[in-house]
Amino acid sequence: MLDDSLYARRVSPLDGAAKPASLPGGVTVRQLKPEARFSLRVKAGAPADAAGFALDQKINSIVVRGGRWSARLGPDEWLIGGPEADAQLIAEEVEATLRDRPHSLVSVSHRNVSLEISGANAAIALNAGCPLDLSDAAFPAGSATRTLLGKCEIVLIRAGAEPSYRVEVWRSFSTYAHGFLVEAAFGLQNAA
Amino acid sequence: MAQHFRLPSGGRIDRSKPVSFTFNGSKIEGYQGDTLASALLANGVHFVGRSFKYHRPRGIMSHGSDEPSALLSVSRGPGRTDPNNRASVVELREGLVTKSQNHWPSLNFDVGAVNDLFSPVFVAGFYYKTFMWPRSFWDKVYEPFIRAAAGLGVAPDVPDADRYANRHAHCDVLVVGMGPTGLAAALAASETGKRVIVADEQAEPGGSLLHASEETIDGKPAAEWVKETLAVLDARENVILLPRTTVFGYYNHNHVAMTERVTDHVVDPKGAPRERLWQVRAGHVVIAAGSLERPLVFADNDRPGVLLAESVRVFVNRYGVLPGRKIVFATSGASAYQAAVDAKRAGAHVTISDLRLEADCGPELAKARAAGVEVLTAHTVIGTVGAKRVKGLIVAPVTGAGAIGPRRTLDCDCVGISGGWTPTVHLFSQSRGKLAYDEALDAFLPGTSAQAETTVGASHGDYDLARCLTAGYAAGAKAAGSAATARFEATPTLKGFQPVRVMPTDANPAKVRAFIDFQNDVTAKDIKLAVREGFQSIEHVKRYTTTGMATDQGKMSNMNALGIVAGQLDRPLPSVGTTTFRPPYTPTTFGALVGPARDALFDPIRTTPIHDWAVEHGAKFEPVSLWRRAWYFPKAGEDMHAAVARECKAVRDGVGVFDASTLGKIEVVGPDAAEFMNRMYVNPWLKLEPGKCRYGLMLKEDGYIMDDGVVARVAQDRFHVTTTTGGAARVLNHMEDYLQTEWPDLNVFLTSITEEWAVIAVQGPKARETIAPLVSDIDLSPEAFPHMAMREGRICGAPTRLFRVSFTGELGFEINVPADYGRAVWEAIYESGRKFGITPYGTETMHVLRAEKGYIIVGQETDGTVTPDDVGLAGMIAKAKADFVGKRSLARQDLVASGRKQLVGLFADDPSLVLEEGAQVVADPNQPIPMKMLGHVTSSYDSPNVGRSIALAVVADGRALMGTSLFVTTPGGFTRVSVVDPVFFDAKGERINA
Amino acid sequence: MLLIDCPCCGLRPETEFRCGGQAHVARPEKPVDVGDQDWSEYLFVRANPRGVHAERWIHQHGCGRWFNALRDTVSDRFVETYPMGGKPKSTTTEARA
Amino acid sequence: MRRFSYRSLISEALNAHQGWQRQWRAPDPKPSYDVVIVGGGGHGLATAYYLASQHGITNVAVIEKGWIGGGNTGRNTTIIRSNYLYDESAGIYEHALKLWEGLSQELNYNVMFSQRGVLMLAHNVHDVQSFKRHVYANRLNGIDNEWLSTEECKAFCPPINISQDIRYPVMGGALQRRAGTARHDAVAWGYARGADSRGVDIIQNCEVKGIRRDASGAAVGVETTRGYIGAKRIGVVAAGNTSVVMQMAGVRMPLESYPLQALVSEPVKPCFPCVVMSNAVHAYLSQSDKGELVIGAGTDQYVSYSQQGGLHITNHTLDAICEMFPQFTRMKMLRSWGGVVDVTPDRSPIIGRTPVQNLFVNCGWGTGGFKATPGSGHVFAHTLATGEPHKINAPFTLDRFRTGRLIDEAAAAAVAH
Repeated sequence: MLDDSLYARRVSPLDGAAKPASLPGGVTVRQLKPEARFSLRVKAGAPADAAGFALDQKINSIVVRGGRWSARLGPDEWLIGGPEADAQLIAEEVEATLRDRPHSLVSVSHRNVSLEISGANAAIALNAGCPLDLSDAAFPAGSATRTLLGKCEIVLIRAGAEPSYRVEVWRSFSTYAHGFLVEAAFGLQNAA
Repeated sequence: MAQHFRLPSGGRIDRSKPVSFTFNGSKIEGYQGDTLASALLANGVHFVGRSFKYHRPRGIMSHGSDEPSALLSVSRGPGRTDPNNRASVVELREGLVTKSQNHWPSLNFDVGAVNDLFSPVFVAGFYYKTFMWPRSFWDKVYEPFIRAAAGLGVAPDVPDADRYANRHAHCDVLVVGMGPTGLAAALAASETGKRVIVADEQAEPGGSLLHASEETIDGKPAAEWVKETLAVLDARENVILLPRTTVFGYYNHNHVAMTERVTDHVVDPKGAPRERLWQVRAGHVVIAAGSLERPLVFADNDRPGVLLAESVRVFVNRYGVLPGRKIVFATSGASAYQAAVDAKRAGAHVTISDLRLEADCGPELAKARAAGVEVLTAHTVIGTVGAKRVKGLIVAPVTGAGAIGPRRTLDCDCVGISGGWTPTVHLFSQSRGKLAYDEALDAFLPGTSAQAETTVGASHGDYDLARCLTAGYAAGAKAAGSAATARFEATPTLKGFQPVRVMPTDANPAKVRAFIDFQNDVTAKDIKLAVREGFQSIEHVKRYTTTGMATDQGKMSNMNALGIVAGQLDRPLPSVGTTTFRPPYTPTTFGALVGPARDALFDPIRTTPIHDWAVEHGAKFEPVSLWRRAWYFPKAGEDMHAAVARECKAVRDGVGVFDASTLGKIEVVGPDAAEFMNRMYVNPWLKLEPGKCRYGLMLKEDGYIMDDGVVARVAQDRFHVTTTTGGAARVLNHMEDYLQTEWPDLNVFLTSITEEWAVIAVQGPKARETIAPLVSDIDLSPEAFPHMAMREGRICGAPTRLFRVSFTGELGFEINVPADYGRAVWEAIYESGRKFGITPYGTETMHVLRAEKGYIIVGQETDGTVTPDDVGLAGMIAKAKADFVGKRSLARQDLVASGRKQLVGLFADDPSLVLEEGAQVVADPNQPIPMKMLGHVTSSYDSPNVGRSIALAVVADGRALMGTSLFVTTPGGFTRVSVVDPVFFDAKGERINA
Repeated sequence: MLLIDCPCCGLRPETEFRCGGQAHVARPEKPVDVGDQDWSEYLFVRANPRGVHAERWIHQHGCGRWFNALRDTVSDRFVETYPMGGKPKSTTTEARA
Repeated sequence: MRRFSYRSLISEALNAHQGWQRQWRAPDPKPSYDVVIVGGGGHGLATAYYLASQHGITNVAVIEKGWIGGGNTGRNTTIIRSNYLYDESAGIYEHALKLWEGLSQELNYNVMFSQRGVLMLAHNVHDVQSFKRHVYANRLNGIDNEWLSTEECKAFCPPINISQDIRYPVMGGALQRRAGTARHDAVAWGYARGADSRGVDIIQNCEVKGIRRDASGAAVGVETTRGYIGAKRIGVVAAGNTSVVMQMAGVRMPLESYPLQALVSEPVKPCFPCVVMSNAVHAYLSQSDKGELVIGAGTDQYVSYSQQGGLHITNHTLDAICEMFPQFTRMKMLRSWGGVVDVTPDRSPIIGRTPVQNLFVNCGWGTGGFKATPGSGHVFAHTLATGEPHKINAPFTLDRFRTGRLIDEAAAAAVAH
C-alpha cells in the first residue's frame, strides 16, 4: 500500500499562467477543468452510438449528451469526452460496445489542454490565427473541427449558440496557444 | 511660416484643431485632416527631398500613394521611426518628427548633388560598363562608394515599439475602393444581405468625390452623396467599412491581402496595433480602384513645385491649400481644366498650356476661358526655370505638322501637369487576369478575368461620373448574385486626352533630361539608350534603366516608359509587352505581414511537464526541434564539462534521472497492428509477445535510416511505439501515408500519444531500489521484469506503462505516466533516490552515456544517407520478411558497394583531446589538397567512465580498419587517432541485465 | 493560399493541407521482383506537367485523410478532388496518366 | 564587340551616348546549327559563351521563349557560395566561384560580383556539428569556410541579435568570406554579349514546341514557333520547364517544379554588410547595391508553373527575418515575385547525357542554380563539345537515381534525435 504522501497530484501546463482574464474587446480566455478525453477510431460502418457517444453525426460536428460529448473530426475519427472521474468507465463501456469491430480507443486526457475563449468578439480574435470562416452560417453551434491557430494545430469546438469556443490543444503548445489568444484580443483594439 | 498658403475657407480639414509637427527641425502647423504633404504645402514647403541617383531637389508631386519624390523619415517616438514615408499618405498628427532623406550634410546643401554634374556619364546601365579596373577596386572602392550613395532613408536600428495584428476574414463581396464606383458597388452588393467588405487606402472614404467642386450626384453635392451613402452602408450589419486600408495583394483563389493602418494617425495607440493585416477570402471581388494621372515628359519636369494637375485640385479643394500663387497647368487633356478653374476660383493666377489643337479640345476650353483662365492651345512645354523651386515654365507653340515656334517663359511658382490617365489595373493583373490594350484610351484595360472578379469604373477606363456610378452599382449587385440596377444622375465629367510620350521640343532630345521615373532618375533618353543597346522587351528596359523599380513601383512612369520604347522601335505599344504586376500594390510593412508572430509567438516553444522543475533546479537548456530540453544541471561553480562529468559518473555509480518526455510516441492499434509494424520497420514483429519491447529501426523507401526507437507490444493488437524527438511528426505522417494510400485494407489506427505520457528515465545500478517504493501492481524483480519488458501498473497511484529499457547500458526504467502526473512522479522519484545520490541529468550526459555504449543517435551518426549495415545494425533486419519499406532499395548497386562508410570508434592518441564533431578523417594528412576524405567524426566526448576521450565516426570500410591509425582534422591541423570498436564501456553488456 | 475542396470537409485553406506529390504512383506489389530501372522510376520519376496534374493531398490539420486532386499547374485552379482509391470524373489525358 | 572602358564611356558621354551599339544581335534563326541550346537563362548563355570561347564552336543558337535572363536568372536572390559538403558539389560550385572571381574582366561586363561573405548561422547543437563538418570538409577541398563563435558572428555582422534568450539563439556560424552576391541580370547580359560577339545567335521570343528525332531515335533538331531548326547536338537548359521540354523527346525526368518566392524591401542606406542564411529559422537576407534588403525563403509545397506563390510563404519568411532582426519590422516590402525551380530527388543537378542520342540536359538546380552559372555553363559546354562529361560534372548523371549514388546535401544536414 502506497503511502498517501506519495500519491501524485495533477499539474497542468498552464497552472498559474492562465488565470481567467478579461481582455480587450470583451474577450475572456480561460483554461477549462480537466476532463476525460479519448481519440476514438472506428472504420466505416460505425454504429450510430457507442456508450452514449453519438457517432453518426456529420463530420466536423459535435453532439453533447449529458456529460458526454463526441466531436466527429473525420470519417473514422472522433474526439470524445466526459467527466474526469468517468475515464475508466467510459473506456470500458466503449470497448464493450465496439468489441466486435476494428476500432481504436486511446486516452488523450493528458495530451490535450482545453482553453475557452468567449465574448462577442471571440470568433474575430480566433481569426487572428485561425483561417476558417467562423461566422454563424459557416461555423454554427454544434461545429467541431481540427484546424490551425497560428503555428499550432487545435481542435476548435463551438458547442452552443453563444459566442464561446473551446480550443483543444496539445499540452506543450498550450502556452503558445494561450499567449496567442491573449495577443489576439489585444489585436482587436482600434484607435481610441 | 504660418500656413500662408492655406485658403481662408474650404477643404475637409478641421480648422478648429491645429496640429504641430516638425520638418527638419522646424516646427510647423497644420490642421487635423491634413496629410503631411498638404500641411507642408500650406506652409509653402515644396522642396522636401533629394533624388536617388543625381540627388536633384525634389518636391511633392502627388496627393496619393503614387507619390515618387516626397519621401520622408517619420518618427512617432522611440521605436517608432521609419524611412521612406510618402508625405502624401502620412496623416498629420500632433508631434510628428519628419525629416528629408538622401542628402549630406543638409537638404539645401547636398554634397551628393555633385552626381548631377556627372550625369552625362551616369546614364542607364553605365555601371555595367565600368568599375572593372583594377579588379580589386570593386570590393574595396567602387562598391562601397556606390552603396553609400544609393539607398534612400535610414533603416531603423532599434526594436519596434508597436504591435501588429492579423485577421482572417471571409465575405461574399469585397469591394476595393470607396470612390463613387466602389460606394455604388457596395450599396448594391449589401442590398442583398450578403457579407460585404469595402476597403479604401485613404483615411476618408469618398475617393475623387472628396475633392469635387461643382459635381453633383442625383442633384446633391458630391460630398453630401458620399456622406449619405456611407451612413446607409454603416447602418447595414452585413457591411464592414475599412478606410485606411490598402488592398495590396490579390492571390490565388480570391485570397486578398490588405493592411489597415490602425493607429499611426493618433498620438497614443494605447496598446492597439499599429497595423492590421486582413487576409480576406472573398466570394467575388469588385475592383473599383480608380485611375492614376500621368505626368508630362519634358526637360527638367522634376523641379519642386511641379505637381500633377489633379493633385493641385485636391490640395485646393480637399485641403484648402493653394500650392502656388501663379500656377501654370500643362496638359494634353481635359481634366486639368477643372483643376485650373478650381485654382482660379481659389485665387491663384492661372494659365493653361495645352498641347492639343484648339479644334481637338472639348467644352472644357470655353469653360476655362469663361472662368478667366488664359489658355494657350497647341503649345508644347520645352522645360522649366528654377532649381529648388520652379520659377517658370518654358512653352512654345507647335503646329499640326510639328514645327515649334518661339519659346516663351511663363512665370510661375507651381506647375500642374497632366498627360492623361491610366486605369489602376494592378490588382486585376495580380489576379492573373489578362490585360488588353485599348488604343482609344491609350491604356491597358482588364480583359478576361482569371478569378471571380470584376473591375469597374475608372479602373476599367470609364472616367464619367454617372457611368461609373451606374456600372459600379450593377457590378456590386452582380457580384452578390443580384440583377439589380440603378440610375444615377451626375454632372458630366471633363475627360478625354491626347496621348503624348515626350513633349515636342526644339532642344536636342539627346541632351535634355526629361524624367520618366522621378525617384530612380530615369529619363527619356535613358530609355532610348537602352533600346538602342538591344534591350527591347519592357522587362529588359526596366531592369537596365531601373524605370518602374522605385518605391512608387512605376505608378507614374509605366505608360510613358512603354510608349517611348514602342515609339523608338516603331512598334505597336502592346508588342513591347506589358508589365505583370506583383504584390504589393504599395510598399507594405514587414510588421503587418508578421503580425503576432513575434518573440514568444514566433514559433511555439514546447516544454515538458518536468520543465519547470528543471528551471527551478538550474538546468541549462538546448533547443531541439521546437522543444527546449534540459541540457545539463550545473551546480554552483560548475561549467558544462564539470557538470556533465559528474552526471555521467553518477548514473553509472548510483542512479540518475532524465526527462525523456519529448520522445515521440505513437499508439498503433488494430487487429493488423503487428502486420503493419512488420511492413514499416525492418524488424520482425509478429512473434513479439505482449509485455515485451523491441528496438525498431525504420527506413525510408530509399533504404536509408529514417528513425528508430523502442517499441512495446502492449497487447496483441496494440503497440506503444517511440520515435526520436525530432522525428515524431515525420514518423507518424510516414506511417499514416502508407496506411491510407498503400494498405487501406489493413485494420490499424494511429494515434499520437507523445504528449499523453510524461517519460522519466531512471538509470543506474540503484534504479530499481529508487522506484520500488513508489510502484504498485508490478513485480520489479529481474526475473519477473527483465530487460526489454514492459508492464502496466501504478506509480505514485498514477497509471504507468513501465518500460525496462536503457539507453545508457545500465539497469534502467523508462516510466510513462499521464503527463499531468509527470512532475509529481518525478519529484517523488527524486526524493526516493536521494539516499542513493540520485542525480538529474540532461541531454548532454544522455549523449555521452549512450556513446560509451556505442548506441547511435539517428540524425547524429546517420544523416539521411546511411543504411542499417553502415552503422552495424544489419542484424536488426528480419531476413525472412519478403518486404518492408526500404528493403528493395537496400539492394541497389551503390548501397551494397564496397567502400561505404561504417560506424567505428576512434581514440585520439592524446586521451585528453576531445575531437570536434564534424571533423574529417583522412589516411594521410600530408597529401595535397583536395584531400581524400574517408569519413567524419559523428560524436565525441570526454568520457569520465572510460577515463579518456572517445569518439564515434563513420569511415569508409571502417570495420576493416580496426586497430589502424588515421588522422582527424583539428582547428589547427590534424591529430592521429586509432580505429577501435564503437563500444567503449561494458562491452559484454552485463550491467544492463542487473 | 489555395482553397482546397477536401472530400470530407469541403473548402478549406491550404495551410491545413500537405501536398504529397503525384497521385496514382502505386507501390509495386512485390518490390523485390522489380528491376533497378523500374524501381528508380517508382522512387524518383514524376509527371511534372504544365497543365492538369493528378496529385495527392492530405488534410493534415483537418480530417487527416489523404485524397487525390486534379489541378492545373499553370493556373493553380483545381479541376476536382476525389477520394483515395477513387477515379476522377474529368477525362483529360493527364488525369488518367 | 566594342569594349567597355573608361575611355569609351567618356567619349560616349561627350557624344550623348549616341554611339553605343546593340549588346547582342536579334538574328533570324538559321536552318541548322552545330549546337542548339534550349533556354536563354544564365546557364544556357554561359554554355554558349564557353562553347565559343573555349571550344571554338560558334555555330550555336540559344533559343529563348521569352526574353533572355527572364526566368530564374532574373528572379533569384543572387547568393553565390561554394561551401558545399560533398566533394562532387564542392567541385562544381568552387569551379563556378573561381570563374565568378574573374568574370567581370573576362566578359568586359561588370556583373558586380561582391565578395561580401556568406554567414550561415547555427541555432542548435545539431547545426554546430553539421556546420563544422562542412568547415572541415571544405578545408580539405581547398575551399574557404571558417567557424565563427557567436561573438565573432556579431562582429562580422553587427545587426545580428546574439541574445541567448531568443527563440533561436545564435550558437555560432560558418562564414565563407569569398562568397557573396552578384547582379543577376548583368550575368545574362554579359554572357549574351560575349557569346554574340563570337558568332552565337541569340534568338528570343522563340519557343521550342518539339524535339525531332530520326529513325534511330537520335535527336536532330527542334521545332519552334519560328520554324524547324536542325542541330547536331541539343542542350536543354530550361530551368523550371525541363520536364516539359524533355517530354518532347520522350524522356521522363526525376524532377518536380515548384514556385519559389523572394522579395525586396524599400531601399535604405547601407545597414547590412553580408549575406546571412539560417536553416533553422529558414530565411536568408542580404542588402543589394541599390540598398534593398533582398530576402528569400523556401518553396511552396505543390508543383506549379505559375511563378506565383501563397501569401503565407511570404508571411513565414518575414516572421523569420524579423525574429533574427527585430529592428526590421518597420521596413516595407517593395516587390515580391516568384520563379519556378526544378528540383531533383537529391536536390543536386543533372548535367550530362540523356537516353536520347545527341540530346543533353542541364537541370535540377533547385533553389541554388544562380551561384553555379559560370561553372555549369563551362562544364556543360565541355559536355556538348566533346559528347563526354567534364570530370566535374561526371558524377551528376541521370543514372545515379538508378544506382543510388545520390549527392544529397540536404540529407547530410538532416535533423532528427
